[in-house]
Amino acid sequence: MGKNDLLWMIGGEAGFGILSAGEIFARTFLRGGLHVFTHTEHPSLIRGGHNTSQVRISQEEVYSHSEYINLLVALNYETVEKHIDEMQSGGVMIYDEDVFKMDKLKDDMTLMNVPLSKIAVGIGNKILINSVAIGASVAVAGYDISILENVIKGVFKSKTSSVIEMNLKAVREGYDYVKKNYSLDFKYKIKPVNNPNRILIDGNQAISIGAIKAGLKFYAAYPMSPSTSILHYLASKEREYKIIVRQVEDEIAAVNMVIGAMFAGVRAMAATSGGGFSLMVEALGLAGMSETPLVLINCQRPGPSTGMPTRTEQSDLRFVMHASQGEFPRVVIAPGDVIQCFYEIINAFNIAEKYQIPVIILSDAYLANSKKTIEKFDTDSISIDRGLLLTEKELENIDSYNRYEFTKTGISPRAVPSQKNGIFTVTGNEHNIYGHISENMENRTNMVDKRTRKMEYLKKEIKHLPLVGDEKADVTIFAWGSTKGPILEAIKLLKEDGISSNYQQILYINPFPKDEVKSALNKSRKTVIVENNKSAQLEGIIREQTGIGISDCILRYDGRQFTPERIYKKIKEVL
Amino acid sequence: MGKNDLLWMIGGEAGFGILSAGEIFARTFLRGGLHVFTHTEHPSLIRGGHNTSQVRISQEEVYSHSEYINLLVALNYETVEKHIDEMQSGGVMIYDEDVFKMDKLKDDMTLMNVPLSKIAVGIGNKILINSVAIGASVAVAGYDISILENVIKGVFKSKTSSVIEMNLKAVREGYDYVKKNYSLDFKYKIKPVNNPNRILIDGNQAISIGAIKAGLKFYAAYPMSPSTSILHYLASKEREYKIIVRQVEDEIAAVNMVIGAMFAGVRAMAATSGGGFSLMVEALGLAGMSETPLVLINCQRPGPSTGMPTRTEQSDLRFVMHASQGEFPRVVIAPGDVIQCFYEIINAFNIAEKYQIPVIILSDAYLANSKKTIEKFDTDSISIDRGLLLTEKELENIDSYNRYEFTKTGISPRAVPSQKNGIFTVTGNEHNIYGHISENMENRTNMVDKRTRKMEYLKKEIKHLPLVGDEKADVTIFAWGSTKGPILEAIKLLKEDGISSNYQQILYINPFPKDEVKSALNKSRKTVIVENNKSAQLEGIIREQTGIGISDCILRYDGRQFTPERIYKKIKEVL
Amino acid sequence: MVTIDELNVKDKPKWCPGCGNFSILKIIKNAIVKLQLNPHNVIIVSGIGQSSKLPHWIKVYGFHTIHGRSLPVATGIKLANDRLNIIVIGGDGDTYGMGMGHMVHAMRRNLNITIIVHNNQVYGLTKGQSSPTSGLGFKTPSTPFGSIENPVNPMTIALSAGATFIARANAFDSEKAVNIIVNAIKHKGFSLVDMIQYCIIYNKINTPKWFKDRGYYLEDENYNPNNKINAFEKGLEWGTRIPFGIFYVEDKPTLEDNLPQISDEPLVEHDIKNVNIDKLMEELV
Amino acid sequence: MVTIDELNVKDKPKWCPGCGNFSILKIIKNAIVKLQLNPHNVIIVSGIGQSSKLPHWIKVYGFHTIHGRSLPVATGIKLANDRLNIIVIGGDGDTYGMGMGHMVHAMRRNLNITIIVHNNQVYGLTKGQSSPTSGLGFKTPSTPFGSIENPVNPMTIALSAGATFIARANAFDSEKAVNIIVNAIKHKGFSLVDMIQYCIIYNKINTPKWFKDRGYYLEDENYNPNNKINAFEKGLEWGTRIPFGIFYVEDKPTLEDNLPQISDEPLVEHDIKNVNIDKLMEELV
Ligand SMILES: Cc1ncc(C[n+]2csc(CCOP(=O)(O)OP(=O)(O)O)c2C)c(N)n1
Ligand SMILES: Cc1ncc(C[n+]2csc(CCOP(=O)(O)OP(=O)(O)O)c2C)c(N)n1
Ligand code: SF4
Ligand code: SF4
Ligand SMILES: [Mg+2]
Ligand SMILES: [Mg+2]
Repeated sequence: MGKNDLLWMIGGEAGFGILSAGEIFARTFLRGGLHVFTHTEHPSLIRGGHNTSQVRISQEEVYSHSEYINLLVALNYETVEKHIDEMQSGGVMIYDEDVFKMDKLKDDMTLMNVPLSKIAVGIGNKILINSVAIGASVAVAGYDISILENVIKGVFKSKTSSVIEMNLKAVREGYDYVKKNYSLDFKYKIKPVNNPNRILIDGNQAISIGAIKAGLKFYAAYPMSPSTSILHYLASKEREYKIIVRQVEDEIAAVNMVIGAMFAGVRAMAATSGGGFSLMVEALGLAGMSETPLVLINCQRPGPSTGMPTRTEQSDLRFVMHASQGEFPRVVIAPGDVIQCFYEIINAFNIAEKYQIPVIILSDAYLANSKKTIEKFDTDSISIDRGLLLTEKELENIDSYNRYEFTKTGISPRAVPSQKNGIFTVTGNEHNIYGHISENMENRTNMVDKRTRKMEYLKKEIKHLPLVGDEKADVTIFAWGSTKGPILEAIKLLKEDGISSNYQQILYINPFPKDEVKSALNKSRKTVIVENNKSAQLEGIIREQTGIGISDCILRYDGRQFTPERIYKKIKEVL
Repeated sequence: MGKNDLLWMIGGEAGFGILSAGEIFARTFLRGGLHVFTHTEHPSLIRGGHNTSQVRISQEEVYSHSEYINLLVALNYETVEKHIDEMQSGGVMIYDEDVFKMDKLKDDMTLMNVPLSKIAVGIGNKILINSVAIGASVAVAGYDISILENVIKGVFKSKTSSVIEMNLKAVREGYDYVKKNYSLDFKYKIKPVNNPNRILIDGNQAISIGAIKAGLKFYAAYPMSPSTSILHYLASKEREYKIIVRQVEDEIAAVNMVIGAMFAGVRAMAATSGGGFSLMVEALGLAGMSETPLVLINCQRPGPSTGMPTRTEQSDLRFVMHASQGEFPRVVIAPGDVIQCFYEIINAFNIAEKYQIPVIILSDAYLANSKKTIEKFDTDSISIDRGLLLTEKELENIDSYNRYEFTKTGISPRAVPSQKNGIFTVTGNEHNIYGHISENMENRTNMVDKRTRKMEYLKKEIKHLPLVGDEKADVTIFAWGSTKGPILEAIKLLKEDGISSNYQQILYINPFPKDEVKSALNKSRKTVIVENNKSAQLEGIIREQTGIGISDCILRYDGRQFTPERIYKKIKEVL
Repeated sequence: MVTIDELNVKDKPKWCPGCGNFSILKIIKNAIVKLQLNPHNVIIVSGIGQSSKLPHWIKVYGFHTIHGRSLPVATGIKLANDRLNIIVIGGDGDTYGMGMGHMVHAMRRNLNITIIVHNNQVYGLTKGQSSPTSGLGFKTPSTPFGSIENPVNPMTIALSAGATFIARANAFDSEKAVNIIVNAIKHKGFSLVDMIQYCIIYNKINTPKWFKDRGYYLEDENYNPNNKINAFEKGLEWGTRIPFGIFYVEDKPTLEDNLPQISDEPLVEHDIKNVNIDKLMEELV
Repeated sequence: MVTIDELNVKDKPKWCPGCGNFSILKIIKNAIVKLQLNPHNVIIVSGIGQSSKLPHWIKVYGFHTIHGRSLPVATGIKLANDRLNIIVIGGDGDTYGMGMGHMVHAMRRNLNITIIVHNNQVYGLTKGQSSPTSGLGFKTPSTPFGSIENPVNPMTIALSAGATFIARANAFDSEKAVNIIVNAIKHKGFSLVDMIQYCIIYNKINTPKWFKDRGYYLEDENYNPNNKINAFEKGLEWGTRIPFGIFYVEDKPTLEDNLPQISDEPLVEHDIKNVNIDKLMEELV
């Protein structure tokens, strides 16, 4: 770890504000100009269970969580049991002797008993424990309490003034208690640096804001972790941005409503997780056949079936690639970080409308929920491309408008209901250029070819990601989606060990960057794949696409994302 | 064509008994000891549209339909337009001058005007036209009318005696009319041969009867072409065989009911087509996670979406391989003919129960609807393997029964509700050995491994099909499913041309016969794939599994099955 | 002045000669002419079935969707452009079978759309299986020993689900049917017209005569369609007497009424070229 | 003699302290004891939700299925072994939202099963979104400006769909609730118990006090539960007064009654080792 680095974690039962504590703590350091990455873990329970919030703080950019802790707030004993091994030498653990007793477990760490509950109850509510703990943590980190106080004021601004007062009191008393009772030379002190006005954002927020920027007008969904925060975010903005946001009866309704809205000419989308995506499969094909633009987001979680609702996994890749009967073009995009979430949802809308095809964004719980500091999005470069969406004027000049006209690119100009001179019918049956049912063999072949052809033109437009890292590397890592952060951190760790590595992220899985991947494969000394699943799905796709296998698969499928350290260790094992 | 061969076709509007005419005509030659193959084509309409029934008759075994016609019954002019080019030299066309006028279109064919409608109306009903035409056809073929008469009596035995009488009269008058008015030296005369007591059966019947033999007790489905005849067949037998057959509200209900029934200890299944399968996707994962045996049949039709409901295609392969979120073992079997339909549905039940996994049978409209003559099934060799299904006695001897006990094979002994000492809970959530929700990392890893491990043991048990045909062949054909028939016929045609070929059918697509296919690929001089789809799905799987590509793809995706002649021509083109 | 002619297409509908669907198609055209709706402002959304092929044979916008999902698609279209007149067409299987869940939820939302269900008490397109409205004992290839499931009652379900206009019409009494549909389309809120449609091929029981023997019009009996309890009572009636006409009408805010987002103009007319997200980013600092 | 103790499991249910689900779990156990059902002959089938976790915490057979699909799974189990006592558990989202279609169709089949819906008028497991039974104006993270969809009325829908036993119970009035469930399980046919269940975390409106202020029992008002019209009228009541107790009971053949295939023994006991198909092959000659 470099200078001005700190990894803080708070752990306790659900219902004790573990998640919001993480958020407040992270924002406090963001405001001090530092880079922050947050990571939460919790079971699918509302109260009880083991919950943690991790905040990684650094002067340099941080891309992921980590398995080493410098400052641990243990609100219950379970937190100690589960995380004591992760404490780094010189670490501090804040806990409350009134809640559980502790003997020192490790020589090189400091136990810091803070009467969290007594202070909280003293102020007026046990629920303030997390605020007291944050105040105490800021004291240990030697950081500026006034920044924390400002964050508190901001976060609770919609609440009553007494709530704000109590929380301010709580952080201050926690802070003071530590200052008064402990004076230790904590190795991981943090000081504010020049603030470049960054934002702290998670994948779901990035997708939501990106969609708003892209002109989203209609959002239909059914709640499902880890996609639900998109619904909540958009619902909260629906009046301000004049978007209709509907929670509907099921995911079948959601996707069909989105298809209806897209068909009628507005930008619409739905987000869900695997189970909900399963219910969207039939309608996906309707969009494919009727050439209705469609944007769907699948925030993956461990499957099969209900699986582990609040955990993470990357195991729906093959599923979304091939979902629905029959064959039709589709695009599958797997953003690896919050920046890609933002820009790719905008690309998704442009591609969906331009090519009149379904576009699927594949995210996961880790990407959806983890917050990262980034520069504000550059919105100047963004353009809204609605493709061949005809105006009424253009329609007037068309002699007889045929919705499914055969064209060189396979893309037919699109009209929308209410336009004069545009009247047409669409159908999920095979159809002729008028959109009427046809079972003619020649027409069928031509229509399949027409739809497929769009992909050829689309392929040319996609800018695939380059291989990043050392040119002649000891090892080349292939991966997709949210493993990006841990891999970038692992590359740093490998470098410290003198191992050079590079990394090929597959952002567009369909259309697949065959040439890029082939060339990366051919240049590599040693190849590894890193995937958060059991069956190495990308590895199979690479083999299918290039005929070339990957030497080693580094896989994890216990519902948790790789830590950089785990990837680092596994790569060293196979080298 | 060899001796004693005839290709007969009848064409006309829906509602004129085109399909049943084919059935009766075919059965007439079956009864005469000949081999028969029937093939029907019709649009998704109840009345009107262009319908055909083709019956191929031969003294040798016939595996598929063909594109050459010897004897055509044209009930309307559209039939002439569409099929005149398929007439072979020396062919005869029966038609009715009262319906449409004809000039001779080809020199080498005979036009045979028969007053079909006059005769039918004379007997009492226009609907008898098809029977008159069959009688006339039997006369042209020089075949024994009494066999036809017996068939008529059998087919209509549930109808009133006047219906039987009228039909008998109709075939006799049609027959007599030809005998009286025409005396031609038809090249394709057929005579009865020694009858080895064969049956005439289509894929859906074979699956239905196979399922009954396998002990099917519960069938739930929602009608969907081309799977519906399974529902009809089983419903007609539900009392006799004490099966509960339910048409339910949708395919989601169907699959979940089947899961419930299987869970409760009875053999159950559901059949559907792609659209219905789309709706079953979520529950498929529930079976996967809860380790409930499941048997599903997908009779494919052209997609995407509603596509072409009554036509054929093989485009759901990748879809069923990867359907549902997350990862779990499954078996995908693609029978290529009616015999495989019968035996593989039985295997499907044995595998599903033994390994407690979902098994998917992938058929298609061509296989589902085409009838073929075969020897009666040998039922002696069939065994019912219910796997580790515990008896109450066995349960009594278990100290504490854990539904998801870890075992070497990954298979845990199974109890069913109502058994004393067996009480357990299952869930679609990740769970521990007791079936209770668990989010523990180690347990998760072990459970994923346990489920995956079953596939390793299963792999050893599957007997994959050998490469058939010439040992050192000019070309090796790789294919799956219902292309089998046309390929076997095409191989005959190639041989006549001096081209040697062999054929690797992939019956079990999952687990994939990696070694067999690799060795076939390595032995081949030239490889081709034959698939009834656009994207050569099997070809991709072969590349994924073996790293080896196939030189040429012969694809058809206009909703019709390959004719042998088309495969033959395409192979010659690429050689 | 829109005319029937303008609504006609060249293709002849591909239903069986004599099928009740022909009559319904004509009824809908007449209703559109009577209401003088602009064809390009009308869209017919259907599911899958014989009935659902209807949009192919009338010259207004059409979306022939998938089995059971017409209402969600129609909802999306309506919310995208609430100035459109949306007519939803479905079969009894399509709407009351596969689509039952969506129907109940669409009704409680009280969106301003009209659904016309071609109720032939059988599955036409898939060749004659029993449907959710088939009577007990009805024999079909899927119920060779007679149906044993109590039929769905669309009237009472619609009433319970919150539809604000509920009627039953008869495809073979076109004049009255046109009138009912005109009222249904005029009604501001969710309207259901259960349209008795005769399938001459697969339903030999519930023939026009069968209905003639039993049918009567509520309006002829001094019936007040503004009372839920009365409507329920009449909704239950299905035996020697079968009521036709308007069962229930209620004046109630629609879903659109409660969406200030579209009080000025429909979503489809909002400008999306340059949405400003600075404020959203500012909140994340 | 089955006792509560035999039904208990070691694990503590993982609901929030104070949640109404604890009470319902106890009520169900008491009903089973009162009816003296053999634990191994009872199976609880649930969907997904806080409520649907219940089978994990009672020692009878359990199938915790997927969201909205408990009734189809339960139907399969029942038809496979109709001697089992099947209790279905669901949430208001699970049953009246996602599961609405299946519910209506299960009811019209009148299968002999009992469904208990934990109606907390909110989505518990997914953290407090509005549910199909949430009141108008109910504010949640998915409806920050208040719900604008008219709530589902489970009582009148069940009545219209054909359920033959319909009741509303209150998780916080356990004695009466036990009684209602005992009657529901005893009833031969499809029984629905809409069980008002308080979610202390996400529903601050419909609290026990809220219901206390409004609730009354039908049995206290000389109510006759054998009349559909009365039941409909009472079903509509949801305001200053809210009825509890048994709304409707009807004696009617069940689906199983009409299946001669299982009149002798349940499917699961049929011998399948040696099914003879010679006759079927003979038909194909
Ligand atoms: C998911 C799905 N399942 C099954 C079908 C097959 N299917 C098409 S129409 C239909 C039912 C038709 O009956 P109905 O809705 O009453 O319409 P009708 O043809 O009688 O007008 C069915 C089962 C389908 N298209 N999609
Ligand atoms: C197909 C699908 N969509 C969404 C979810 C997420 N989900 C789980 S439970 C639930 C709703 C819970 O509400 P309710 O049924 O009322 O049960 P409660 O938790 O209130 O008891 C949802 C939306 C899911 N599991 N499956
Ligand atoms: S099958 Fe019935 S519903 Fe379909 S077109 Fe023919 S008559 Fe009409
Ligand atoms: S969130 Fe509500 S319903 Fe869920 S356990 Fe807690 S109190 Fe009960
Ligand atoms: Mg119908
Ligand atoms: Mg709820």
